[in-house]
Amino acid sequence: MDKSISTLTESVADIHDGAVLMIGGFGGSGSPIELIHTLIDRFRETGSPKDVTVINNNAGNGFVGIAAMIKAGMVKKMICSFPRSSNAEAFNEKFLADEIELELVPQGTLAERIRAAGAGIPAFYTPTSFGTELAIGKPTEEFDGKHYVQERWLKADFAIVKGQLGDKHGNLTYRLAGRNFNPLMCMAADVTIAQVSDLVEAGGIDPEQVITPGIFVDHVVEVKSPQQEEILVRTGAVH
Amino acid sequence: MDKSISTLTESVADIHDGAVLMIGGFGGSGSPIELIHTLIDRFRETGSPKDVTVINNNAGNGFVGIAAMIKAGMVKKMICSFPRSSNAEAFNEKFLADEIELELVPQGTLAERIRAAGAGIPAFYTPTSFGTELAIGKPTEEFDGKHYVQERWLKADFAIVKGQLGDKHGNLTYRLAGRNFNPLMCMAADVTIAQVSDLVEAGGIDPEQVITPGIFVDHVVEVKSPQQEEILVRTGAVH
Amino acid sequence: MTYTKLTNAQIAWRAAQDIEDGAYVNLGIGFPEMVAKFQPEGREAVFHTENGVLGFGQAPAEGSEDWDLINAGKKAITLKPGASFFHHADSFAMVRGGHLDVAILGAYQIAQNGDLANWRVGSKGVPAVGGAMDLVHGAKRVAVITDHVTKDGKPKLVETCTFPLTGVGCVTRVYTSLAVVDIEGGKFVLREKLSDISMDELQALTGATLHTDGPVADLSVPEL
Amino acid sequence: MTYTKLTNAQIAWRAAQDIEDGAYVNLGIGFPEMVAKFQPEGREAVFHTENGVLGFGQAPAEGSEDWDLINAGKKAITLKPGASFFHHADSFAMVRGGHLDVAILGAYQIAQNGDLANWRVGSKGVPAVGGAMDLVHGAKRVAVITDHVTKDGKPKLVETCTFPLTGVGCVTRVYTSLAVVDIEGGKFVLREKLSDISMDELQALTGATLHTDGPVADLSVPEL
Repeated sequence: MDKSISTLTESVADIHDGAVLMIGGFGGSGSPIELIHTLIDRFRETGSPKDVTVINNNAGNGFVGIAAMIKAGMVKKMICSFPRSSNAEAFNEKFLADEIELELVPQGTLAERIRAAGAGIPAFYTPTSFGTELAIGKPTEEFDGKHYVQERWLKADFAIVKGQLGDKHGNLTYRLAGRNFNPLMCMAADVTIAQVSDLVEAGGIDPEQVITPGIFVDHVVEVKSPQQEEILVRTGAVH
Repeated sequence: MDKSISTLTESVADIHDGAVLMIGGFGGSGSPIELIHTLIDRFRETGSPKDVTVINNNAGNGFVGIAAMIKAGMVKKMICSFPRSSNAEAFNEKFLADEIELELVPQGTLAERIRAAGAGIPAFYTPTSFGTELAIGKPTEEFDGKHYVQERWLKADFAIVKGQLGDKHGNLTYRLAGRNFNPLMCMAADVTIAQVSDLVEAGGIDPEQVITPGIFVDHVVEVKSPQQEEILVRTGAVH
Repeated sequence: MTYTKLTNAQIAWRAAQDIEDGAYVNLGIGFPEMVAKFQPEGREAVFHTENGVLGFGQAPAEGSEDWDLINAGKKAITLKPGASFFHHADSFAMVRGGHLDVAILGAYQIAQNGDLANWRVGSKGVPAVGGAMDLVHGAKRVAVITDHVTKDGKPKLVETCTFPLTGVGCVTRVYTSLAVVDIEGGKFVLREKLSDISMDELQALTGATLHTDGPVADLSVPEL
Repeated sequence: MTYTKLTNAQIAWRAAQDIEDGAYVNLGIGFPEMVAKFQPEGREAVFHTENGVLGFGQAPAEGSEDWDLINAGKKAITLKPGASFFHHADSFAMVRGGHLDVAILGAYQIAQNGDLANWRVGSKGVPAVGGAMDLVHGAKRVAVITDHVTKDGKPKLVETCTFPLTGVGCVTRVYTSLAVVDIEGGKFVLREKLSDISMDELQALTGATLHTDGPVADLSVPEL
């Protein structure tokens, strides 16, 4: 049982054309920037993976990370809650030119749909979005006099996430608010690839402090001193 | 912001006749035995709280804890997954004499119904119990060619749980497998009362290691060196 | 016009006065974040941010930001004692599950039945919704802070929202630059107004009937 | 009868041979727990228990139990390196969400369409279900270990279950005291049988037709 992979390149090698890809992080917090950039490099060299659907809360900022994926032309569709933000030109331009699809999902519904996929719950009811245009076409139901919208699980072929500690069994911890969507995405993808700042032996993480149990993680790759996406965005870095 | 309460007696004083009461723990692991016994003492002295509905995975063992509650005659109904076990005579006798109601729920469905209550999800679909007698009367639905049963959230008036560390904001950690249902029940009850082995000031628990954030907890009472229910059962202790 | 409308800071100050000691509070991105600055002496609210932090404090000094420690507006934050981290599903369990005492949001329009429109003004451009639709159906109390009218002078308090809805019948109190208005039984009920504005002037700036069911107090705020 | 049926330990041993290296495994309470003892050399399975532990090991020495560290059968356990704790909803997310590679359960009856009855034999007494109904619809592979017949000699492999169901069409392989039987396309397909039992004898002890779609291997196990 050793889920560690020695290179970033190997770790994302199986991500295929048309893959549905969950990418952890919220803004620059907990964003697996090295994994994303490795995937972009592969696309630039080989033309693959193309036509990827990306699931993330946002749609990238600046010229790095998801924004750079979009700019590079490898993203067919975004599923997110908040694509509109400062420095989101990469998405904006493609969207306004009708070159990228958008499925807009309320943030809590996005989180819960991902968790539902991980938990084997094909559908659930939420009050969120009832009576709004984001509920159009969705079944509704009344429970105890209140109205709810039925939402479906959201699965992915791959998830790429960023952890702090990772062990060879795939157990993960996260740094501060970098946790965000990462543990949920680990549950919801067929294959989960985690970059971690420190890769330790099994037993190197206190069992009570594991946030993502290894059963949800397939591959772990160590990236010591990872870059912080927010700083890259603020300094105008381009990938 | 100080959720600490100095005595066990005060901490359970508001639990009223007819209350729906979630009790954390799985067997003796994570069972808030001192809170339970304090509640029994109150019932014996005052006749209240009576007609309580108890939600727990089991229905008590031996002559302590939930079994002692049942034996004392304060429990109207059990909602649980596994009432049949060794030393479960207290429940068995009442059940076979038709003196206690039982709602039997598959274990994972029980956990998910409690979590759903805490998360504001009134209903969800699960494959569990489809085609069995435990699904009778429940709506079913087909998603992607598979059959699912609709389950409703499960709420409580009160939850009593056992933590390891607790701070004055109500943040909790748990000991080993004592975690089990405790964090879920904290989310699903109107009022949550936690006994903890060590009560610390706010800031005394690393924010990354909090398992139950204080928003889910109303009262914290310190019980140093709590008793372990399993040992009480094995030694034939009677409360 | 013989009155001076409240500044954003003063609106935020007024909203802050209604937050009780020990309340769990979510403040929308932007203007509502300002409410945190005006917690009354002796009261301690706990602030929640959707991305997974409870108990955060003010922004760190410039240059000492840790960009793994941010709020839903992606601004750097600090932690107070008793803070905790959790993932997004737990964070929205707090929201949707009714665990927050109050959410304070901005608005494009608020209808007299409590409908809120605050995420989109039309069908052009890039839409973005974030956590607003969850917050309006989760917090025990959903309040709005806003200028009383739009930049071009149109009412924001209306009979029926014309912009896309964020939520149906969810708002119960609106703090504006001119008044404090409750929503009860499908009506706007005026609670407080600037002493210098007349009822007629205020009604003229409001897109639906302002009702009263008792004395209307002066909306009185400090210089800020 | 010229054959000797397998002991429980031998049935458990046979089931253990099909568990791959690195597999995540849930073993039902009681007899199935025995499977853990017979992991083949060089393979490492990770055992899950519903109450919220992944990566547990054998029982501790008597007297050194920590009763906060137990499995779903409420037996004391120990941890292996790489273990983790989680709450019940996360634990059943692992189950229901298809993250376990295999679940091995006991049975009262197994029908040729994969239906399983293992929680209740009638309508009398105190019913108890536990996590069985979740496990049968969660794990990627659901296998049963059981004596081939009941204590009074009745078939456990049947056309249709007469006892209350645990799950519909969920079992894909049955390890019995006489044979290894797959369930495919609504049929029992015999894969292995004790060399000393004839097809006729085996069929006579089975409540539904045993099909073959190729050679039937010898069910061969060590002395245990």
